Amino acid sequence: MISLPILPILIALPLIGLVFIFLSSENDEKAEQSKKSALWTSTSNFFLSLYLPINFDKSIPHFQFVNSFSWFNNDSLRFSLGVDGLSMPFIVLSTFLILACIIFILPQAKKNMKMYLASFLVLESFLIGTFSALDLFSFYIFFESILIPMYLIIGFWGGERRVYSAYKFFLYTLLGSVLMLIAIIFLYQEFGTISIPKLLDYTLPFYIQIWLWIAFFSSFAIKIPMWPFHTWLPDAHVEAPTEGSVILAGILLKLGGYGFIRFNLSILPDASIFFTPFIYFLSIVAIIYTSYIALVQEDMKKLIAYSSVAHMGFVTLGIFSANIQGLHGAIIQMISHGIISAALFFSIGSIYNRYKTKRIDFFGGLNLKLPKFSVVFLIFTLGSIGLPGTSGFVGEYLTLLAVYSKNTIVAFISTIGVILSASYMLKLYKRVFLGGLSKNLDNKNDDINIYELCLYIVLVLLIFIIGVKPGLILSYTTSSLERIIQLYPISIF
Amino acid sequence: MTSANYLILSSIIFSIGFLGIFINRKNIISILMSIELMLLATNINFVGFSNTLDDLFGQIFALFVLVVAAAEAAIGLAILTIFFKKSGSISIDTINKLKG
Amino acid sequence: MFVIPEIFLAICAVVILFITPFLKKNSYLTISYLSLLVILLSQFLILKDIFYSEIIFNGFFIVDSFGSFLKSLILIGAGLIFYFYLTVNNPKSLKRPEFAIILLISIVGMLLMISSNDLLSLFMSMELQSLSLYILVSFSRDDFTSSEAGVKYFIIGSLSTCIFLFGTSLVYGLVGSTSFNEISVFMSNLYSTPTMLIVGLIFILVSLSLKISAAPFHMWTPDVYQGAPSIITTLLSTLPKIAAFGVLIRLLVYPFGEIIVDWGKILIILSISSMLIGSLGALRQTDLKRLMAYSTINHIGFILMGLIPGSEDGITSICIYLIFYITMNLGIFLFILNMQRDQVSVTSIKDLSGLYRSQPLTAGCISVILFSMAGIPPMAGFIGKLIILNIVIDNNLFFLAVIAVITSVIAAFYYIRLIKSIFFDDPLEELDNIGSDHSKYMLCGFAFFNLTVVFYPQFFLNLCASVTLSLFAVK
Amino acid sequence: MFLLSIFLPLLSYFVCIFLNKLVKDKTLNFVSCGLMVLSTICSILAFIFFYLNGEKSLVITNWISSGSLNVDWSLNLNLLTATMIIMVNFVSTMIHVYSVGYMSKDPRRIIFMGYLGLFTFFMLFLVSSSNLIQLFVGWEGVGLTSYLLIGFWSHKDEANKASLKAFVANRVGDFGLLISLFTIFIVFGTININEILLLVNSHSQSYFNFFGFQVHSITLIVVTMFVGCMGKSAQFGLHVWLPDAMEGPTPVSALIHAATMVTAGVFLLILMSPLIETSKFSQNLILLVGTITCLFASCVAIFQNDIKRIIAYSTCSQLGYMFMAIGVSAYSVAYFHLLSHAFFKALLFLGAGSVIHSMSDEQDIKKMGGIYNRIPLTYTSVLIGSLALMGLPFLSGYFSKDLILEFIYLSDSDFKIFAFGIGIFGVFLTSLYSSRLLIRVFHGENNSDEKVYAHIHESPMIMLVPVVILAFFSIFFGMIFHNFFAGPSIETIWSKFMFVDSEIHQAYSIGSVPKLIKKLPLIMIFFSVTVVLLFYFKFSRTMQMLKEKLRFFVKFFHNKCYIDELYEIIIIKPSYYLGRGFWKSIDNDLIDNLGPNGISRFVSSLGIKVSKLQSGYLYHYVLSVVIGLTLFISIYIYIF
Amino acid sequence: MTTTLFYIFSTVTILSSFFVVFSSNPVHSVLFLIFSFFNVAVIFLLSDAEFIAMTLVIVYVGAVAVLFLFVVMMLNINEVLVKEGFLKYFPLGLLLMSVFLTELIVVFKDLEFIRGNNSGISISNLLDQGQENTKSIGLFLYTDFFIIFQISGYLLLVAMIGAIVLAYDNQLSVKSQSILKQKQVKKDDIIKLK
Repeated sequence: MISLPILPILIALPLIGLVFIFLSSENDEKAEQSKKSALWTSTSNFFLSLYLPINFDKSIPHFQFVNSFSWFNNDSLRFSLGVDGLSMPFIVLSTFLILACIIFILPQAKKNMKMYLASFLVLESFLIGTFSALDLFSFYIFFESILIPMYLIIGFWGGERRVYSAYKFFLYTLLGSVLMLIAIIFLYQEFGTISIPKLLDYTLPFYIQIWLWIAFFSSFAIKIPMWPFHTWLPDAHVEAPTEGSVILAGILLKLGGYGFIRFNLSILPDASIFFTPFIYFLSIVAIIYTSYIALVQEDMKKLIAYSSVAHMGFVTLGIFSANIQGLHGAIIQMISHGIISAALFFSIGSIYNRYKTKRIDFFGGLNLKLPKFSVVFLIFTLGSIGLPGTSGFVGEYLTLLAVYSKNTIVAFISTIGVILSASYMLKLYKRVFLGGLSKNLDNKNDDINIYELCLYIVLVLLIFIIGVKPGLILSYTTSSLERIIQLYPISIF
Repeated sequence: MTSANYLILSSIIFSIGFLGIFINRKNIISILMSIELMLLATNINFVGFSNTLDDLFGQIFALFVLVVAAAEAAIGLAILTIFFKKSGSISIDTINKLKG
Repeated sequence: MFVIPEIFLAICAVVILFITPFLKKNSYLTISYLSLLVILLSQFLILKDIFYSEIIFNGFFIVDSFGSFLKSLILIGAGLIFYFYLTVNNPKSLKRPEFAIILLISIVGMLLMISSNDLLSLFMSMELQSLSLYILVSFSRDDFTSSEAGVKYFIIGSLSTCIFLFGTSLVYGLVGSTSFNEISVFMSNLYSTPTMLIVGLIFILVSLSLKISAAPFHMWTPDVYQGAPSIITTLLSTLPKIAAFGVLIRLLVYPFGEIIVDWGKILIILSISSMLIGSLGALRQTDLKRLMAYSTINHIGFILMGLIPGSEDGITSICIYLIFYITMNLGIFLFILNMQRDQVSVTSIKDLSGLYRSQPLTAGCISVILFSMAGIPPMAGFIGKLIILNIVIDNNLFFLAVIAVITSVIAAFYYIRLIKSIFFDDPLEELDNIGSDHSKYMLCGFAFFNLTVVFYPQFFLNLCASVTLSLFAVK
Repeated sequence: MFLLSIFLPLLSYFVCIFLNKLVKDKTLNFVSCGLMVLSTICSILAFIFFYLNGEKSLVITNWISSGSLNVDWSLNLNLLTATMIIMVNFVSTMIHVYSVGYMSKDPRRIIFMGYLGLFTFFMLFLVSSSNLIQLFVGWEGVGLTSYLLIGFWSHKDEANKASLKAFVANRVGDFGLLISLFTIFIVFGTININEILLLVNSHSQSYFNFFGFQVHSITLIVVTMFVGCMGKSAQFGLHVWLPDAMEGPTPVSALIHAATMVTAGVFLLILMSPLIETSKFSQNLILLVGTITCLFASCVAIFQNDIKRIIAYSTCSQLGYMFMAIGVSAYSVAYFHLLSHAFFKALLFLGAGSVIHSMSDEQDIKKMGGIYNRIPLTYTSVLIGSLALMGLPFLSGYFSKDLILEFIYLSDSDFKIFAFGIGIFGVFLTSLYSSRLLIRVFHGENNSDEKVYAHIHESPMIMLVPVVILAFFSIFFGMIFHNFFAGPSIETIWSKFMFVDSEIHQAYSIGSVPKLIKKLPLIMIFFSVTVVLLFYFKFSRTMQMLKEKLRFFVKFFHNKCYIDELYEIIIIKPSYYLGRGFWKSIDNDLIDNLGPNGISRFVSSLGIKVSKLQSGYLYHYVLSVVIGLTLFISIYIYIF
Repeated sequence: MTTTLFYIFSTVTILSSFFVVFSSNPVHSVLFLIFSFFNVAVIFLLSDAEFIAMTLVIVYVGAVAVLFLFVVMMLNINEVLVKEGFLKYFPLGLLLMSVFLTELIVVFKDLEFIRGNNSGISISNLLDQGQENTKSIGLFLYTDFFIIFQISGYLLLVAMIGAIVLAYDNQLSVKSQSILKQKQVKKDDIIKLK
């Protein structure tokens, strides 16, 4: 097999697209030319990223497609890229969602469209970099760089309180991750290497692990986000433009879960065991508490944002139950949430584009106006609830099963979240789509356009495909995860 | 005379000079004079050490300090003059347009 | 033969001074071009012998690659500042030939500072530099704030001189000499460190802290930065810091290297307080130049951390950080120099509002540099911080690292506040477009540098590592 | 063949959804009904096929494979599932056909047909799945379609509320079922039904650490599973959704909320009967809950005025009977009642639907009356259904319900006397409300508007045909098949698929039930019918008086024992308060104010302080230098 | 004898420098400054540093102090009353300074000098060679200290240029009335609300 430097290409390609966007001289709000180049770039990047699953060797738990560049002058500081079963699905998810965002942008007009498209392409590059980084420093660099385009997206194209939200998002996540930086440097000092695969072979004394664990936790817990570090999320979501919310919920939150598996669980297993009850506690609170909050939300995006916190609670539960079902569940849950929440945010974006509001009580009986759309939205809602057959179920089931095998109380309480999620999501659906037509709406029929339809159909298909055949993803991850679990000491929790 | 004598003398003068700078509420010129006092204190030190160490270097150093002191006084007074031209006062309390 | 750059520069300054009366119209431009030329030539002279090392003039001065490196850095900075001076629209009061000459002399002072190998020569060159800077700060006579800044700068500077001299006299009294070599020999023969020596060192350190504006000796900085003419603020925030750091490093590492335990602790206090003050003080500022002063204090605190271990790696990291620091600062100040509305300079943060609408390219460049200052990867500022933190953690100073990163988050707040103004706020009255293409290209250049350093940090690392080697070779 | 019988309804769904508006409605109606007929035929063929080739399990593809958890998409064909599939397919076909007529005026009728198909598919999927997780898919799927169909008339707020309520109540049950599934996997290491049943004996004494207590694992499994079944089968406590679900179109009520979905809980317990047998505690629990439901639902049914609600509560109580049967290990009998109930209850609903249809969508029985001669066929069918429900001899209800009562009598359960007593009383109540319904609707004086009255007409043929067919089955099903479900011979038939307590069957067949006991239900029926007839036709004034006297009781039962209100007060309202409290007080006030906002406020106040330090006065600056210098020296002298 | 003289002159120096700081009239301050310079010059003489003593008198008393006086007179600075702030800060400042001083004295008191290596320029050796103080200074100033001497010259040049650049101004140096300007002044230019 000719080894194509696929990962560098994936990272560089959006940046090349960026050049094309900046070369075009148009300044209007439509910026058709730029849209075209963004579309081409993201499409080709998506299809290129499919190279990964096609050529991936599922039996190897180690990293594949490794590319390494000298960075600082010594050999221990190399800039290397590669994927294993854990990161590969996320890369494909990222390219896919960025493409979806670009498609969603196509019919719209926005101020500074060029910049907007450019931000997404930059974001794509950074996201792929984060997931494929094989050394601590480049991971950190990519991880942090994401803040820049995201800050601009929220702050520039956001809603009314966008500046506050952008600040909150930026500083909160920055604060968390700088502590991680210290931990990363410490790891480097301790072992003289920054290569993540090499770090797996070392073990640290317990008391050091504890501190490092806290440092990594501070970063990922804010990113994912866990209770009580979640308050930036509703604000950021509400104020961000649709596509921003999609990326935020679809991929950025997953960075937290990814980091938990990659660092906390793999490199610091003893501390992870020590902190497992703590994580369980926070996750339970996240699931129950945010579900209750979601129940009384008046803003659609805020509701989905809170539900994201709850869903991510399942992810952390799955991760720290540290058995194969838990990890599988966490990954499926993350991917599924990536698709479903993205889909929901797209849908809310569709609504917002039409009626310029996201307030729930503004609407009512929308299914009379947007019949097709209401069906699609219902499917997304059901996916979010975790109806069996959709992707959400597999994740929830596996994580809860894993936790149940470790701790029945935790599983029992968090399963209540299943009931609550149904309540708030269906209540949302009821209030927005069902009932008599709200007097705020006229009778004009403006059902979804072709772009949206294509996008939603693909998303719906994905939800069902993953729900019916999660093995498509799980088979890639199994060997990598088993390796992590083998290294993990037996836990009593 | 031991070097401790010189040192204590110079420290006292140095402290008085220092005190003069920050306790002074009158004008900038007295601050400049306080600085001259401080420079004088260091000179006492240098000459004193030169004496006790039986080393000429201290005296030479003191000489250069004198040169610098003179140059500084010149520049300082020049700056003072233009400040006075601008503000019409050299009271210390008027120098607070830049703050915060 | 090997102080040729300084001597050359000094002589040229005098020569240019004598040419001045014979020029008539726009003489300041001619003089500036001449100065730029001189600087380029001396840069060449330095680069010629960058790896040469010798002690000269009876031990008063030393030529080594560490010094040469910092000197060439200063000269590059000086060249750029001259270039700015030539390209931007300066206020009338600065359009005088003496300006360039005094600037040149101050640079001579800085170069001499770096090569000093004796407290006496250090004192003299420091005075040369400070005196010229006093003049430059109060140079803008049309401006009230300029003279106020001049007074403040002068008094604090003289105080610093006094403190330095007092410390030096104590050291002299104890060692019997002020030569670095002598001090070093003296230190190595000691069984226990005399208290007076430490006190003397503390005095010297405080004086140098006043020069680099490390908290709590920073108080003059915001006022002077704000009051001084922008071009001088540019100068103040970059070149004297390099020179002072050069001195600090040479002094602490070479003669006082033996008592690292004692000065290390002082440096820790200095750096923590600088980082805190630098990040907190800027939060409520409304003037861009003043904000940059606090930003400088914050950066200084960060740089000081690299000196605490006193190791070769630490000095290397400082050198790298200094490179990035001056590029960032020069970039920002280039923009501040060009911030004008109806031909009148403005420096309020409010004036940045909506800059993106009117000048997208400039806004982009500025925000790249600001992100870099905030230490957000992948910009150069991050690489610098990474390297320094690496050193800090290597020496198990975790609390320091934690404080450093937390303060840098606080600092990030005001940087992104600027970016917020640039991008998200609605424009007030629009600023003038950046007049000259030169400035625009330069700004792009700075932004590009900050953006791409992440790809070739090894270049800087190798460079700085090789120059710091000389510092320890003497030992 | 087998696959076809399950997936044809799904095909019908896709056809209806995707070809809606593209193809003529008539064609689509025809196609979907045709597909259902085809599916029924296939299922019958598959049943026969089963008899020829024995048990069969079809693995379609792997679903979840994670560590030791291996779940396939696979279908199980055996006698139990095959019969159930036939029943479901058959009833569904009937209702499809009926719906063509019933929904003919509705603009979204094709979508309705599609949903029916989807529902049928999920139900079949539930029935035929070979592992519990797949069963859960069907389980939730039917819940979903139920949700969709209850809320089919989405412009009605009541319907939307009801559908939401149904879904959430079902979710509460699912919560139990999920816990049960987890426990099963942990205890048995598999979730394949056949494998579990094989392993029951080896785990009958195992204990499981639940909440730190050692709990008999199978008891835990069964109890939590029963919670799931309570939700789906609307047992007391989680029954609240079922009456409200009557907001949906009547065919839906017939199909989902009478014949098929609600019996899924019973079906699941029958499927897992060997498990239940090992846990006495859970058996008693099931018996008690069934009994209470039976009593409660019948009581409430008497005081309802909505024709469909009455039938809904009746369904509730009949499901209670089924659970009672399960509680006394008479699984085959429960299954028998399940099937026969499916026919007559579907019949009742369709009949009621026909009435509603002819009464211009009027559902209140107080506004009906005396219309038996206007719609004779409907009347006859409702009559047959009601009589079957009461358990009049030789109708199917007679066989199945009496069997249950007799088996309760024969069992050795701790609560058998209580259960039996209530069961008998339930029969009395059943006939009471059934006859009340019949009289109120068809006899007496007409209370409706003249317009409506003038408009009363027999339903179209397409609606009547299924009704007639179902009526036929309601009459003869019990008579024909009762020997398959009780008696000594059944062990050979059923023991492979469910637990059969051969002793009781033996006892039953040798006639150890006293004659009086056997006759008791019948006596109760006659008694109650007499009471009703008397009250309505002779002593109607006494009844009024009684009503006045017992106003409180009437009101209490009329309002469904205030259980909805209770839930509103103790669960729903607090949830909102809690949510709002969490949001405003904790999230916004506590976390945000202490966390990000608090910190930033603190930092910025520090910033102000630092800025204030910068007074602009030189002497302050010098002071700071002095302080710094002194500090350093003193630190050096005194500390280091 | 010299010790007694040293103490006497030291005391006088301290007192007069105290008055430099605390006398309310700047002219008095300058005069006290001159007085303390004289005293210190005597102390230098006692320490066998005749050249420095003379230079001190010449440079300081002759040039710098006169310059001060000149500026004081030129700027016409009046006596300033002691302000409230003075009293408020005085105790604090005094306390701080006494702490500072005590610390220094603590450090210096029990000082044991460790004489460094004798590579310095011994005065006694020079005296033995017959070199007077002034002569020996000259001897070294133009040889070993050549470069420093050059720099000091350069420094003075800068000071000169600087003083001229700052002080010399053909437009702003003279405070004179401009009637045209006064007429053009608007209200807004003078009254500024801040």
